[in-house]
Amino acid sequence: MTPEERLLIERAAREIEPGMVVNLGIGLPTKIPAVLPAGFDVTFHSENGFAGLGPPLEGGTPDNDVIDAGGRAVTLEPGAACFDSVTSFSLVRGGKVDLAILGAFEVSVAGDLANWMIPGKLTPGMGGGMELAQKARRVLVVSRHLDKHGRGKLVDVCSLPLTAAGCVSTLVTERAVFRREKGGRMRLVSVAPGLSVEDAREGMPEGLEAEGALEAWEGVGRR
Amino acid sequence: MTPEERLLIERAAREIEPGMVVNLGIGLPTKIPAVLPAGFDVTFHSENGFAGLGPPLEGGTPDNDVIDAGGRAVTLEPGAACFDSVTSFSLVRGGKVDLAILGAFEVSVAGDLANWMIPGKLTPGMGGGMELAQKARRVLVVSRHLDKHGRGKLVDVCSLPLTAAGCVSTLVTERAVFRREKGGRMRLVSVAPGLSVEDAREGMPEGLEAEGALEAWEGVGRR
Amino acid sequence: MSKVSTVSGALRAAVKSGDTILVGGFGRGGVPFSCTEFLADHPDEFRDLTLVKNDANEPGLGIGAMFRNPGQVKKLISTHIGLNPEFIGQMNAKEIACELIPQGIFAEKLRAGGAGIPAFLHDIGMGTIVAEGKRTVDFDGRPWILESALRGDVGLLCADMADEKGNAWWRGTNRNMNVVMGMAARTVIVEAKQIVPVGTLRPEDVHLPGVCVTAVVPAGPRRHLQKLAADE
Amino acid sequence: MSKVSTVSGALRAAVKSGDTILVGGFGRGGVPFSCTEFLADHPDEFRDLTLVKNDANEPGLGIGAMFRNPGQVKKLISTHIGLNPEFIGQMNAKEIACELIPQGIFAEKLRAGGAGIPAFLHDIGMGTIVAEGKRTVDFDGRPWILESALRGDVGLLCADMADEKGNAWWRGTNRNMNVVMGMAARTVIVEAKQIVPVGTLRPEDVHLPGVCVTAVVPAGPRRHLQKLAADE
Repeated sequence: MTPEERLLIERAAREIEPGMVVNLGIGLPTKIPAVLPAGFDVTFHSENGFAGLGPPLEGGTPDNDVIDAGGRAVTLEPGAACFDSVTSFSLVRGGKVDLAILGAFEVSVAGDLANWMIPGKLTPGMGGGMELAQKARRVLVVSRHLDKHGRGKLVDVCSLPLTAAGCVSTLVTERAVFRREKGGRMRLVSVAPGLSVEDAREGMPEGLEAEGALEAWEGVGRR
Repeated sequence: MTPEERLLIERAAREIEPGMVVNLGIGLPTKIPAVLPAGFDVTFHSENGFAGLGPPLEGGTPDNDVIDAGGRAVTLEPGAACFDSVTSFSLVRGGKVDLAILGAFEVSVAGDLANWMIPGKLTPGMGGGMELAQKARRVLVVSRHLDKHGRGKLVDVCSLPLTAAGCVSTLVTERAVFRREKGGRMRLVSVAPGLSVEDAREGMPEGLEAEGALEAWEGVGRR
Repeated sequence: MSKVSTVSGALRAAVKSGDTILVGGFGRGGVPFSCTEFLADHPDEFRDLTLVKNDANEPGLGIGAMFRNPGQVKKLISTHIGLNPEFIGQMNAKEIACELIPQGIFAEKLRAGGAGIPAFLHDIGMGTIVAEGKRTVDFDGRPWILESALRGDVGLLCADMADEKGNAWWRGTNRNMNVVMGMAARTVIVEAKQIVPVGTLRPEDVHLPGVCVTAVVPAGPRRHLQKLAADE
Repeated sequence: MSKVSTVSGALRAAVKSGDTILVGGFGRGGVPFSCTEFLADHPDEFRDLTLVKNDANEPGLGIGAMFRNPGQVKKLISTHIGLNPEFIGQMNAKEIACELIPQGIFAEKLRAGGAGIPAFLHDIGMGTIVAEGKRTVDFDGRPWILESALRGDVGLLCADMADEKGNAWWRGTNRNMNVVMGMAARTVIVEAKQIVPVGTLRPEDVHLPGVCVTAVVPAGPRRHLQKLAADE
């Protein structure tokens, strides 16, 4: 994990409240469990068929009968439950997932999410991403602030096919946290330590100014 | 069991082909398993949540955690499976029940079945009867030939609210077997030993004449 | 972190007058008798309830005890009431409303409710009085009944075993409507015959995942059932 | 009475060219590799198949080996094909058709197929290109997608354990799409890592009841997986 990744992962982890049921998208989000304090009360749901992710594999032989939605061998915690795909998505659509933490190609200021295809370039299929984006009670996107072309993750209007409209409530990058109320626009709410508001707005659309005072940046490590 | 009941139960049991999945309605149909030859290859489905009825309780303490749809304590055979109500009716609607053996108030010559309510007198609710009547691959009705008023079980048109239209393929009484092809009319196909065609037609509507020769009456005992 | 609570504590926290309550069980199997007894014992606290249950139990037993309290139950949604002549009398006298639904569709409506499916098509009861007045939708060349989902404010289940996280397991035929009701209610109380430590149930054996469950309470001595057995 | 058979015997009895085949598995878990290997090894016997599988496997692995036989697979219905660039190339070259469906709706369509539900309403993908051209039905004051059920001629599952009656059990996350496919296919072949005598599985632990299963076949050595592991 790079220092920037660690910063954003720890800040994203701070959004998890005790007792929550959380689904993690593939990529960056899967790094979150490792930074949570030991014994933190959270249940991770994996759409391929379990609730109750255990601690990371420490050496030893991976058990390929227990994988996450990205296909990685993982462990189950005591009190975990396994289920089939139908039940798994019944839980998602039924409102049992409190928080989905996903990656994104683009997030619009209105909370639209595009994270499943780039026409003509990348057509991997949507997997379970649409259900999670649309039906988790809250959607948090974690992403590097700028892409390799220097463009910010937030856009006025998504140019790529949407995963779901108006679903993202929070975007956490290594520089800033943006948040919106249901039906509202994204606003800057917190800036990483040592950075300025200008750093936080780099590459992002206009009109993201904070409505009140900025919140202190609290990583999970300080809890 | 009266001799008449035994006669009709044994004749009804003859309709079960090896390998079938069979659901038994409450009342008379539940007496069928006891007359089948030992080791006969059949799986009894019970809509409250199992497939694989075991042998009758022989004394001993009944296990009230294993009941049939009529609420009686029963046993499970080796290789039985328990499931919830949703799965149970998925099996029924999904075509996994080959034969439902049900009781009836009235069966029409067109195969309509009325067995769930008598307006103003009996309103117990339909339970799972409608699904079974409509979705079992074949429906067999077992019933005494005449009711206590001397009326036959077959009628031209049901006077009671239907459970399902055109669903009954076979009616077995202690006097006769009536059968219809899909979309056709009930016809007399077999008469109990020692009885005449007139005995078999007593109390029944006109026009049930056999189309060919009558079949020999084969009870399960002779197999 | 443990979801273990008491019957009184969990019910008082969850149930409000006017609520729709999903009650597990089929006949006497899998019925949360301790919960229904507590509700029946406190008719002034819990009123105007709509109950959703496979059957009406027997007179004085399970929800049968609740029907005896005037004003406690305003409606029953069920599939079979034949073993409770007392309730049939109350229904015929229009003291308590009753909606009867074919059992598989009853289960499927709850399943849709729990699975976030607002409605589905089927043909059960088509051509019978059960389908009268129901909205139909043409699909694949023929009409089908458009059936709406059913959800509850509170689900009361009875499991044979549950752990402190709410993972639940049923023996034999006790599972019946319990699992689907555990998915279809906003708040779910599992009355468990046995409460076991986390880790006791194999993850593969869990019938209802704990993430659906709000509270686990111990099954009590089942007073009404004992009385009925003594009377028999 | 026993449903135990051989991979070749069961597949030759069940699969015809032109069939729709439901194939269990998610990634490498719960994939009936012995069955897919047999089909891939006999491309002239089994042609023009429509495959329904959560994902496209990896190149040369599972159904990935079948895609390499020209004319064996005419269409894939799936949720994710990202790990099989070879298949993506074939899809883009229009050699094999591909229909992508959100994973939960994919599972739900199969579930409806197995449960005798012809169609259901939902709103997944509403407002995205996924919903374009789909029939909608107004219900409860807003439009919903009317989604049709999905069934198969043959279901190929991989269970960790199955008994001679076909009752099947899955370890960990191997269950995935297997159970629902076992309900939604007319003929169901369970490839079992372990075949056990009747009575070994507790009735409460059965994940797929044997009444859904046509044949149980032993899982073989998984040649393609071993080759891939050796290459890695």
